[in-house]
Amino acid sequence: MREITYRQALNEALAEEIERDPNVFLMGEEVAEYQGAYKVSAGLLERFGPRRIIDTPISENGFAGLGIGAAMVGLRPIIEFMTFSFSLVAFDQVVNNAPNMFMMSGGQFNIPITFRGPNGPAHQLGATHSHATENLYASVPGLKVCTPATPRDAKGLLKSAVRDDNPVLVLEAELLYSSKGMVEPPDEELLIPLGKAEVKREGGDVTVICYAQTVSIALKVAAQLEEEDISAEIIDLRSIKPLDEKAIFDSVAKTHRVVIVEQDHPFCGVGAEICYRIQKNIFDELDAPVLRVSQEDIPMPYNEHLEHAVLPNADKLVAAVKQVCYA
Amino acid sequence: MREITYRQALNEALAEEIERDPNVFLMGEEVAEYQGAYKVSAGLLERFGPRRIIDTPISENGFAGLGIGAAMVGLRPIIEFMTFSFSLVAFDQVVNNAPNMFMMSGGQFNIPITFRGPNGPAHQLGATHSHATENLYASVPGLKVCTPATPRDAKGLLKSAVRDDNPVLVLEAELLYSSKGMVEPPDEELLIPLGKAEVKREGGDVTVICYAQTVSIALKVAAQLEEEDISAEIIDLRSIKPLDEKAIFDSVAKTHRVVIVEQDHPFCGVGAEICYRIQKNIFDELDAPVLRVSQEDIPMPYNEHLEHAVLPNADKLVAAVKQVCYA
Amino acid sequence: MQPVEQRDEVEMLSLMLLIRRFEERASQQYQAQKIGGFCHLYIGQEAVVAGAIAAVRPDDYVITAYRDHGHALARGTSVNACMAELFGKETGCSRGLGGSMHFFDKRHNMYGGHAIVAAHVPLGVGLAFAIKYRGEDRVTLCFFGDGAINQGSFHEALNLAALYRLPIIFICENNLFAMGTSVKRSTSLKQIVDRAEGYDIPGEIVDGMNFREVRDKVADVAESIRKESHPAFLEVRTYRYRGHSMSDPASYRTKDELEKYRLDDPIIRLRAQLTREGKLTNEQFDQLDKRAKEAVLASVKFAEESAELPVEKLHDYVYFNGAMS
Amino acid sequence: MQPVEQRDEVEMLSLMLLIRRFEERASQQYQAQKIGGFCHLYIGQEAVVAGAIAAVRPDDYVITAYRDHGHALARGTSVNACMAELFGKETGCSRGLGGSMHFFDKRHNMYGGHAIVAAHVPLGVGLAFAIKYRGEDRVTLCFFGDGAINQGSFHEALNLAALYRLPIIFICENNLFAMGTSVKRSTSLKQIVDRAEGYDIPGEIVDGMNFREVRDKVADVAESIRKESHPAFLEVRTYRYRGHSMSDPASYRTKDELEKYRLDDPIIRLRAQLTREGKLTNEQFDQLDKRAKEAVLASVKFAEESAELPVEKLHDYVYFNGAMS
Ligand SMILES: Cc1ncc(C[n+]2csc(CCOP(=O)(O)OP(=O)(O)O)c2C)c(N)n1
Ligand SMILES: Cc1ncc(C[n+]2csc(CCOP(=O)(O)OP(=O)(O)O)c2C)c(N)n1
Ligand SMILES: [Mg+2]
Ligand SMILES: [Mg+2]
Repeated sequence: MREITYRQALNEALAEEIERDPNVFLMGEEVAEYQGAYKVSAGLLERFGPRRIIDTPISENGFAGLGIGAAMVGLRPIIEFMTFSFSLVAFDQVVNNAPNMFMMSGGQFNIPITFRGPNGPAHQLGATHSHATENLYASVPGLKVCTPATPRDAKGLLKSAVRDDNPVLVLEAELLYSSKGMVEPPDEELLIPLGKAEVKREGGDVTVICYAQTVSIALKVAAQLEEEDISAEIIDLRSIKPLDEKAIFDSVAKTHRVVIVEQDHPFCGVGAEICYRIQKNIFDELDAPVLRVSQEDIPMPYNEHLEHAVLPNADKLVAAVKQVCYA
Repeated sequence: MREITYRQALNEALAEEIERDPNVFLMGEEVAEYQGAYKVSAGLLERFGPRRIIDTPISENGFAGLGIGAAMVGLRPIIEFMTFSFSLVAFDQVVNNAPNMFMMSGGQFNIPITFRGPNGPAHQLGATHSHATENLYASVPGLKVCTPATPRDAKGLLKSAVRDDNPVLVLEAELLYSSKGMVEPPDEELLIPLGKAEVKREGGDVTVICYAQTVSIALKVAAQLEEEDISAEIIDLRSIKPLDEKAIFDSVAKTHRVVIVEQDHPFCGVGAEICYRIQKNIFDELDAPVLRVSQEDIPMPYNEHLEHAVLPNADKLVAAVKQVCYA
Repeated sequence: MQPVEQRDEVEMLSLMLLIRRFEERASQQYQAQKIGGFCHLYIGQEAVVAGAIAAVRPDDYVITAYRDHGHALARGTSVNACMAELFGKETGCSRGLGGSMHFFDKRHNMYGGHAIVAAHVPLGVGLAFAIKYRGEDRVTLCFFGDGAINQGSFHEALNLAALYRLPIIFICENNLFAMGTSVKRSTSLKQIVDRAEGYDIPGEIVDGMNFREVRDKVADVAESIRKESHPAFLEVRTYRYRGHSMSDPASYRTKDELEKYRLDDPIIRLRAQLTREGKLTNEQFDQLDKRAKEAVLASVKFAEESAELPVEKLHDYVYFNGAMS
Repeated sequence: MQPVEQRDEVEMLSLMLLIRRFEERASQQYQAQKIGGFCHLYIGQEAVVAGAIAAVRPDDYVITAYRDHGHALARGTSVNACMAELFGKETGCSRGLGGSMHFFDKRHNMYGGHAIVAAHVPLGVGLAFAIKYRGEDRVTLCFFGDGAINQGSFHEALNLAALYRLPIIFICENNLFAMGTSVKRSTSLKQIVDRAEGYDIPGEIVDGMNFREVRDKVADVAESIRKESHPAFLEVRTYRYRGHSMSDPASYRTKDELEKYRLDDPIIRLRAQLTREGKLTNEQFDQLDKRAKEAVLASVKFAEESAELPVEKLHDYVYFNGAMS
């Protein structure tokens, strides 16, 4: 194991998969000559050349569709959205063509494509540039959605996504790109299965479910709660869809209390689905209502303090945990 | 009161609002000369002329944006999507420009626009043409979403939507256009407030929450359950956002059992949000887990029987109700 | 000049007859409610797909919109598989899961059948991208209607195809109407082909009622593309005799206009050409037509007798490699 | 011919100086972390917006993309309101809720400041639609970058504007790059202006480093539009001296290229023209520059001392007419 950044981890995953499989290529805005808007694809053009690392015009709908068409004949495109806020102009391609093709064609055409890029609010980018899209895409049948929180998961999930024979969205996070973590050495094949959550911290009093940018909040809060004798079990979903129900239910059966901390909007957010499944399947295990901490149901303001007030944060999580624990 | 169709009711609402306010106009594909793909705008071109009733090319993103721009300077566009499945190519305009403008401009530009058209599965249209978009749009801050189930609600909600100073989506249903119901005479102003649900049927054993196409299923099932001595209270949400929490909580406080029957996909669907709010706010009132009947998490197949299997239906609802009642 | 592989013209005439009879029968079966959903007939436009397919090879890629029955039949999908698809049966070309608007046939390089206007044009560009990526000797035929050219995806796709110089022929089947909207009411241009200039893509106008002209033009372009990869645009002028879909009375056009085009019928025209040249007798033509009608009739029986995909199997069509947890 | 209302050129020169000094100061304040998010500077392009605004009236509509500081200042938004917006203060032109990419000023007919590439072009068409709908004597100026022309929304918007003959001038600020992508790598055309032909919209190329040429061309087109409503397209050739945004070192271009354009600096050029014509002395120029610098410096003080919108008030900005249940 060595310590690398989330950005480096993604870069390694890309390089390894492009190296391994001649059908894999990377396409998107500024991914080649510019080395990626966030430098995730740094060095790849030099190493693999313009046939495999392809710059596009600002045409998300067009190159997302191009990738899906190429996938129909067996290529395995990795399509980078500079951010998933810009995937909204390609929404029809991602939610209609990619996930429906296999059904509509009677099983003749599966679409082995990966859509990846930073998702969710970064820092003061304003309403149009801060979209957290996980709940939107997870609601679409035929798509898979993962949300790595660590360099190790970023590498392992992206590699699994590229090898998956279905459309997979890898929702990264701009604010995590420079974060560091331990990752297996390059010579060790690292594949993190889609649909498997990870218990980041064992605890007995409350289950805190998190993913992506909210994992660090949860871990921070857990440490803080420890001092107040509240033992929180932290579950990093890693994948939103498929959802690892077993990991969630096992933990809740132990703690009987749940808080979900998510980065999307509250209305029909990821936490709502998880809450539904928990109460449906293990209703009697719940000693308190499931609570959620998410963004407020407000378009993102630019001002830093107002943005902070809209985002999920440690204070809100602490309050929610105490509420379920002392309920 | 007289009996008219859902289609006629919408047509009256359009005519009355266009007549009332010179800033209101109707724009969309085939709305003028063709009288509407589903004839909802029949007669309007003849009556109001091409300045107010405007045909467009097949450019949803373009004319949705045109409407938003026109709304910035005080016009009140009614934009028809031939179906909301086609709104997905205009997704960015609807979820980015319309609802964010008021916030981004510091309150200078509200967007008084109405997006309307049939939503949800019709009959054997296949995966790309059967989208139920209510959960997608309801998750976006700044939008309002209503889903009329009756001619009266169709007229009253559409008129309220046109008069609302914010972007409102009126999600109609192709399969309801020819359904009939009693509606106030044209000379009586009919406005149904956004965000107010309606108790369609009183009952004491279980609350069945429904909207749009699922209301008729719920009422049919309620009658059937009556014979088995299960008294179901039927609540038609009418609006998804704002959501009428009070109507829901009042009913659940009485019945202590809930089934939500929705037409969207299960993952992060409307029912998930409602379930979350119920258990969060009146956890102790629940004698059984909240259950949902929705589409299966499967792209819509063309075959009639398979489509039926994917859709919510009476049998599934009956089973769910019995499960919560005998839980 | 001559097409790469000139297919026998009589054979192509019988294909056009097969498409015509198939559509007539589909219309009748739709009215008998054996067919559900939307159903868009190709009657009147047969020479477009017949001519284009006659000019290319079986391993070239074909993709089109929802008015796709003719394209599948031209590609070689069996009439049985096509009719069974309309009936929603497991023996259909999309196992009854796609329906009229979503005909797919991998074996015959038919990549659909796509129902969101113009959303398949980027897919076609992707097919062409794969050809160039792999250095294959193929061409992609991407068909779409006149109504598709005002969609953003059309625009982005054409620019990408031109920028990457991909081997694709954009074939705009200009039948003058998008539902009830005539081209002049949808498009700010005197002629559609001019839009290709905005991407520096060579464009030509083709008489879509003339099988030979379509075939030869497509053959020319295909040959040039095989020599050195590039996109091309053909505005093929044609006409649909029926309404937009089964539910459209097409009252937005005059009987005279329709009659004018009927007189120019592509089947009559090719038949006349062949007869004049002594390549086809009336008896032979009647034989071809009889065979087409019989094949279509048989396909109805086949479709009726075929089974539907069992509900339990539906989950296998959500994700490749079995259902998900 | 002469513009409708020729604004005093010295006044416009001082506007260009104000924009230049504002951007330089914004850059410095950004590095000092007084400004957050993305920040795109307009330095080098001043003559484009100055020329265009000089040619139109205060009640004409203006809309642009995210590189919008210059457009707001040219429109008449106070330098204080602009700087305060960057600082996220309630006194900002968007109350600190929009930030650098979302400058709005209703009173001065500045309709944003839009950050999704090309997504504001349909909005501009909507503004023009409203003008025609109401029969007003106005024109819409819709600015966008060279990178925007390959987005579907650009395509749909231009076709709609041409189809409905709306009073709008599409002003493509061609600064040769979209982030690190040069026009020739993004667009399958020799020159951008040719794309307008694909919509039958008249187009012209304008030297964006020459204030007078921009002003006169925009004035001509605006006059023609006021006579009889129609869309027009101007490819205005310009150059941005800085990186795409504050985080971009712009290593994709050579120092020489940059220097070449700096020699053609729009401010130096207009100054020289005015001096040559005896309309401006060096002392006067220095005065203008001094005033610009002072105004910008004062705006920083103003922004620093301004308050932020209180959190409790945020809910008032979600829905007009108060928050929702
Ligand atoms: C994005 C989108 N908008 C609207 C529709 C509805 N629609 C289906 S076909 C059609 C007309 C298309 O006309 P054209 O492209 O000329 O093809 P043709 O029907 O003439 O073959 C429309 C508006 C759709 N399927 N997709
Ligand atoms: C739909 C969309 N895709 C990508 C981006 C990211 N992005 C912001 S600006 C930009 C380049 C635009 O260049 P251009 O249009 O030439 O304007 P300029 O920056 O040169 O003023 C890109 C790719 C975006 N904001 N929106
Ligand atoms: Mg057509
Ligand atoms: Mg540029």
